[in-house]
Amino acid sequence: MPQRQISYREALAEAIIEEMARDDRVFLMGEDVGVLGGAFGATPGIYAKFGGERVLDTPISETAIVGYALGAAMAGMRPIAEIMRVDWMTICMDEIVNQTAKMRYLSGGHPEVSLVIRAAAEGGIGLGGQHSQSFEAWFVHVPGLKVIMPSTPYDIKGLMKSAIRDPNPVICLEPGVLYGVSGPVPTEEYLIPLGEAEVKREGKDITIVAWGTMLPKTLNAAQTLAAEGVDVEVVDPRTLRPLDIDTVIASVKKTGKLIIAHEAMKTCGVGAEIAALVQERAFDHLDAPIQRVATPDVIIPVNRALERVVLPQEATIVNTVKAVI
Amino acid sequence: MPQRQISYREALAEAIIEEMARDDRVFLMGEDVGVLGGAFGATPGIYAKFGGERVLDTPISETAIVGYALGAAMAGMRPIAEIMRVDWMTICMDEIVNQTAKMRYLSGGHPEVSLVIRAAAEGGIGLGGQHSQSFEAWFVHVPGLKVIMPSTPYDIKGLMKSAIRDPNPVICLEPGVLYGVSGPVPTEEYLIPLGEAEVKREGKDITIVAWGTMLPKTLNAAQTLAAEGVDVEVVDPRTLRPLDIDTVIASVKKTGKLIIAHEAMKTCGVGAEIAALVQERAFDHLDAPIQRVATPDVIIPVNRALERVVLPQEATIVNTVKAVI
Amino acid sequence: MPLTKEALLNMYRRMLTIRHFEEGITEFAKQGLVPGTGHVSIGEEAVAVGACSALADGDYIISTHRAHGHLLARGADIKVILAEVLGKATGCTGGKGGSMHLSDFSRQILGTNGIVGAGINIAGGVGLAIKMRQTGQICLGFFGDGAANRGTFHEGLNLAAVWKVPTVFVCTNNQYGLSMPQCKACGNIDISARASAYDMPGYRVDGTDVIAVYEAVKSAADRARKGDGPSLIEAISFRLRGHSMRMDQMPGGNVYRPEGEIDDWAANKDPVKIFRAKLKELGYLDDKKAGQIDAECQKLFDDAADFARNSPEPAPETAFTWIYAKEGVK
Amino acid sequence: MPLTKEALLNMYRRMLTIRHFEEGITEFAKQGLVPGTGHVSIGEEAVAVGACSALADGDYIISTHRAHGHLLARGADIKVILAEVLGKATGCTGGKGGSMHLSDFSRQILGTNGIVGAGINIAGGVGLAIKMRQTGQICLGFFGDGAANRGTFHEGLNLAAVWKVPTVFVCTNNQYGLSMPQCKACGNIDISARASAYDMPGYRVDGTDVIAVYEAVKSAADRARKGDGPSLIEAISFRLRGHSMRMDQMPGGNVYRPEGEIDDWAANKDPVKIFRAKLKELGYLDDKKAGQIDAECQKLFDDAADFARNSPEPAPETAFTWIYAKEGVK
Ligand SMILES: Cc1ncc(C[n+]2csc(CCOP(=O)(O)OP(=O)(O)O)c2C)c(N)n1
Ligand SMILES: Cc1ncc(C[n+]2csc(CCOP(=O)(O)OP(=O)(O)O)c2C)c(N)n1
Ligand SMILES: [Mg+2]
Ligand SMILES: [Mg+2]
Repeated sequence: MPQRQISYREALAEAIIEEMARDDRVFLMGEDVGVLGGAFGATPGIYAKFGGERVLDTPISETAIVGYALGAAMAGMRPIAEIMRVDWMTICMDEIVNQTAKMRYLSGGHPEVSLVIRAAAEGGIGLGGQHSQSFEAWFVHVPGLKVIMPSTPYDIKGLMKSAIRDPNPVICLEPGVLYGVSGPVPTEEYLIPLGEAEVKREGKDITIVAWGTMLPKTLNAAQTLAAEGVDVEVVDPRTLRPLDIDTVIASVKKTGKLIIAHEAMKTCGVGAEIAALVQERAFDHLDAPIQRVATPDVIIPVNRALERVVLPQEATIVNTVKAVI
Repeated sequence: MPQRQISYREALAEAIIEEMARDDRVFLMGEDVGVLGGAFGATPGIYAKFGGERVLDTPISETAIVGYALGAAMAGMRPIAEIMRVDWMTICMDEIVNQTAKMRYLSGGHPEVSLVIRAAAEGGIGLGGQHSQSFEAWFVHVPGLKVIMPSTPYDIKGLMKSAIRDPNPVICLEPGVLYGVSGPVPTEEYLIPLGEAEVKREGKDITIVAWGTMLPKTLNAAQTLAAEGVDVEVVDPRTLRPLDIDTVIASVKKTGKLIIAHEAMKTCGVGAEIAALVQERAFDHLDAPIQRVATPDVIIPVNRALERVVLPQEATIVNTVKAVI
Repeated sequence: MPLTKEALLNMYRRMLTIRHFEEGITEFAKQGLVPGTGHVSIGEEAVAVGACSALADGDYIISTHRAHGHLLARGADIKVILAEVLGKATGCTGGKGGSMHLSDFSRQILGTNGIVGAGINIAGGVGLAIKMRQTGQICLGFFGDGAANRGTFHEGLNLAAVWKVPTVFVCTNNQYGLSMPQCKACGNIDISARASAYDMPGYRVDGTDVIAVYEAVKSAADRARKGDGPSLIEAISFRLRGHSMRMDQMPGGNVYRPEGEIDDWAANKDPVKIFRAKLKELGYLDDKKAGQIDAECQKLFDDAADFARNSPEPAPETAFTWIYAKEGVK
Repeated sequence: MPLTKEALLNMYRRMLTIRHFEEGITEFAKQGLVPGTGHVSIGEEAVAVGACSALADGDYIISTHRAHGHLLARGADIKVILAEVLGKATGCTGGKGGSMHLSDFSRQILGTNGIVGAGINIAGGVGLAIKMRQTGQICLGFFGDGAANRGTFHEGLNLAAVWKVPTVFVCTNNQYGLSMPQCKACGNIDISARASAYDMPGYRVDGTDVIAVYEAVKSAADRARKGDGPSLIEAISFRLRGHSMRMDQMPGGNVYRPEGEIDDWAANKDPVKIFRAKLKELGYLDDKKAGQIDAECQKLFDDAADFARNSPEPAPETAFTWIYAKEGVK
């Protein structure tokens, strides 16, 4: 396939534009998604293309954003609702968890509750404790939701298109620091099915499962380690619910060792779930305890040096691998 | 110590009454906490004792309940805020997670943010999908919070008193079905420190960590199993953050086998965290994969028979133990 | 255009059907046949029937935890609703949602809610879809006086006004949110007056007068259908029972109500009695006819009760269905 | 009691100090010295200074993400605030909170917030504590026009009215919530009018007129202190810069503003210019004195800048402190 290098945000916008062109039930709503193209510029060019009829700026009313998206979905539309940052999904957890996730079930299986709720996630941008969080574990805990967290332009485009077409509510968490990062994306249309992990790097010595900002850091660490003779396999789940645990387990059966790397707080992060599943299903294949690389349980500081102290870095991964090997 | 049999709700109310008498900064607020004594009758007698000046009925405004409690705490009070059910803590997650949990940190370490946010949790009462949940894993994921989930009259009284005196925000989740269950409680004052697990039953063959509604079910299962010659050790963490993992690990080192039982959804529940920690720290002591007994990832139905199908029962525990042994 | 005799008598029938239904399930609850709980709307039937009578076929409704009346007023199948309240396989969610989760998608009844105030935004969103799809429908969103103090009321009504969605917001002010008297729950008890904060028309009507409710909702619905945007209607009514069937049975479950209030209200504020008197005054009803209608409505319930009670329990494996829709590109 | 010449000149000094501070940090931001971002209030100084001048020592304030002005108007140490904006160890949170988390507990400035609208309930809660402790203080809660569309506005103001807490709610209506013009964000742009929904006094004042703001807040504060409950004040003002320092530098970061608007507002709505002219009219200021004051205020900033820039970076281990207070029974 012919490819180009485009940024994460361009790939995301392309996905939305293609799906809006394909299906007139699809529309975009949220704070500042209109002429500004998102507060983080995450969705450029969509408003220019479709105008205010299908790109709806909202007031600062997070419960209304999700509640309206849900109502619209129940009456046949397919909204993409942007909550600017996952940090303020805290405001509309009822709408997400008690309403959207459960609506089909509580309506006797009738409606398709087909909507996407997107938000920027994770830190690394010096915005501090209320603007740097990652709550994927909360959503993975909720039956009725699907959760994707793509880390490359290729993945966000293919997964966003699938998410928009999915008949279920999908939460899409986008690592804010990666919006500007470019990567290869085919010019032709493609979809990536929800629920399929990808082995982003093959290796035989140890498996690292990583997503979000930790994926590029892990790939870098793998290169550093390769130079030292350690051959790391990197698995990117891409979708966190439903989780493709089989791919992880297949990898662990090969390498015998597992590290999980995520930027969310360590305690009760998704890393714990993966560790629990793997020890359950591949107990006899594990040569060493599963380790987690994650943010220790702190609040993210604004000062950039302190922020680097708390967020796991490439070196954290390298050191953890060395300790396990 | 002289003991009496009193119910969970009586023990809870006693704790609050004693602390309100002891410290006039302590007060109770929430929906229907006044003359009704709580929608689930969880706090009887408090209004009669202290009246409307210190037992404040609120409108149906969950964000205001927690936000006001926080503001009052910052200005020197020690509120106990009731959110009727943990299911609608979804409405005030910003107030809990971004505000209350982080306020001391984001204020340069100045204020003591000493407040308790209480709610009924878990199912078993036929109230269905929006009234039967348990989100302890969400709160355990949040630095700045402490989380308790006491399952006996003795524990709720001693832990609630400590929670009220703690200079940090404490989330207290109360298993709704246990409000009416009685147990021994000393007449004299006592405190239970936050962060201490209790071995509720000693045994040598297998460890089960259980809390909430699963604690009594596990104790029953242990008795059933004892009759069949399996000697189960039951550990009740009581506090989930900070978690007393040392007590769990000590037990696992003795028994070599671990099951974690909770009513919350299995995926990304606190059971995953415990499994991840134990395999990390007691890898060589585990004779079998750690198993989790939890609600499979579903929405809780109203129909009582269906509810029993999805919520883990005594038999689920017995069968899981047999499979592991 | 004044309502015809036939229309009025049909409204009366609906009110009475609701009354019999809710008195019937109250008995069932006492017998332990209702899983969990349920919230009857005895005393509020005029709001349900007045509002729903003002809708056209194809219009949507979104309702609350206190919804039996709304469903029956909107023409949902009494058998299916009763079966659901009893948690049976033949209920609208196969016994999985119960009394707080009633719906009938074939009649655009998009569901009720266990979370107070959550339906307000959803009703706004249904209005948004209608507007985007230009289908000429409207959506009616019910909620209570208690719900009006939730943030969702503010966010939902404001956005409805901004986007001029065809949603009519109907607040049943039954004077209580659980144990909280409305007058202690808000700074200004006139909820309809809040509409001006959104530059939206607000009306306060006597919620014991089914015709008054009908007329207010009708004009708001007309306005919405014309594309002139949402309205807020507050219908003052009276909860003649306890908050829920569970609490009504609990000792102390009604401790917050002033002595004699329920009796007093039942004597003076009962919308069924009031409407019956009105119909007699109009010469549309006499004792005989009233008796006939009463028997008809009672029979509707009794037949439904036979159906529901004889319906099977849901099969265990149904506990695991409907969580996700099957994937597949549409 | 009209404000004395001295008081007015002090208010002018404060406004000018804020202006220099925010112009200064804008430069620092361009140089990459500000971690993350920061929201300047250039054009809104009259609201900060008018409101804070109406407070007594010991009164509390709670503020927003756009808070430098509130802090400086309330007498916080400019050095500490600037150090915080630069993320230094000497800042009020040791560089961990940055521009969105400023506080001075010695002056009852209980903090600012990165979550729009979250401070409203907190300010109400501070009022509740004051009322329960009968300390005679009041609390002033700032928020923006955008925040006024959040549910917390509704829940927070309603409860304040119900409990008659001594909190004065001050809405700085700077016409925008990020890229959203206020007129497109709500059904009725008159935010002060919403006060009637809670039976609370509401005032709309010219937010470029520091004396008008002072007077409105003063009377609301007096009322609150007397135990008569909360008020809502909307101060119409103008954001003369981009939403944040980050967005001001971004290409397209101001695309949503009509051409010429910023220049036009800067020419006609600048509260510092307006107040300077007023003081001259009153004969309290001439060009020479104005120049002196300007230099004084600039020097305040320059000294603070020396302090802040020479302050140490926070030590790495401080990343882990303040998450929990030590236990211990008090
Ligand atoms: C968000 C939320 N808070 C609290 C409750 C508990 N609750 C159920 S019904 C109710 C009272 C609702 O009052 P109102 O809106 O006036 O409706 P009514 O019950 O009077 O019909 C309360 C507090 C809930 N279900 N959801
Ligand atoms: C709950 C929430 N939603 C969105 C944001 C992103 N955001 C930060 S400031 C802002 C605009 C706030 O507008 P307003 O309240 O008028 O204050 P102003 O910025 O004009 O001072 C937005 C949308 C946020 N921080 N919090
Ligand atoms: Mg009510
Ligand atoms: Mg603004």
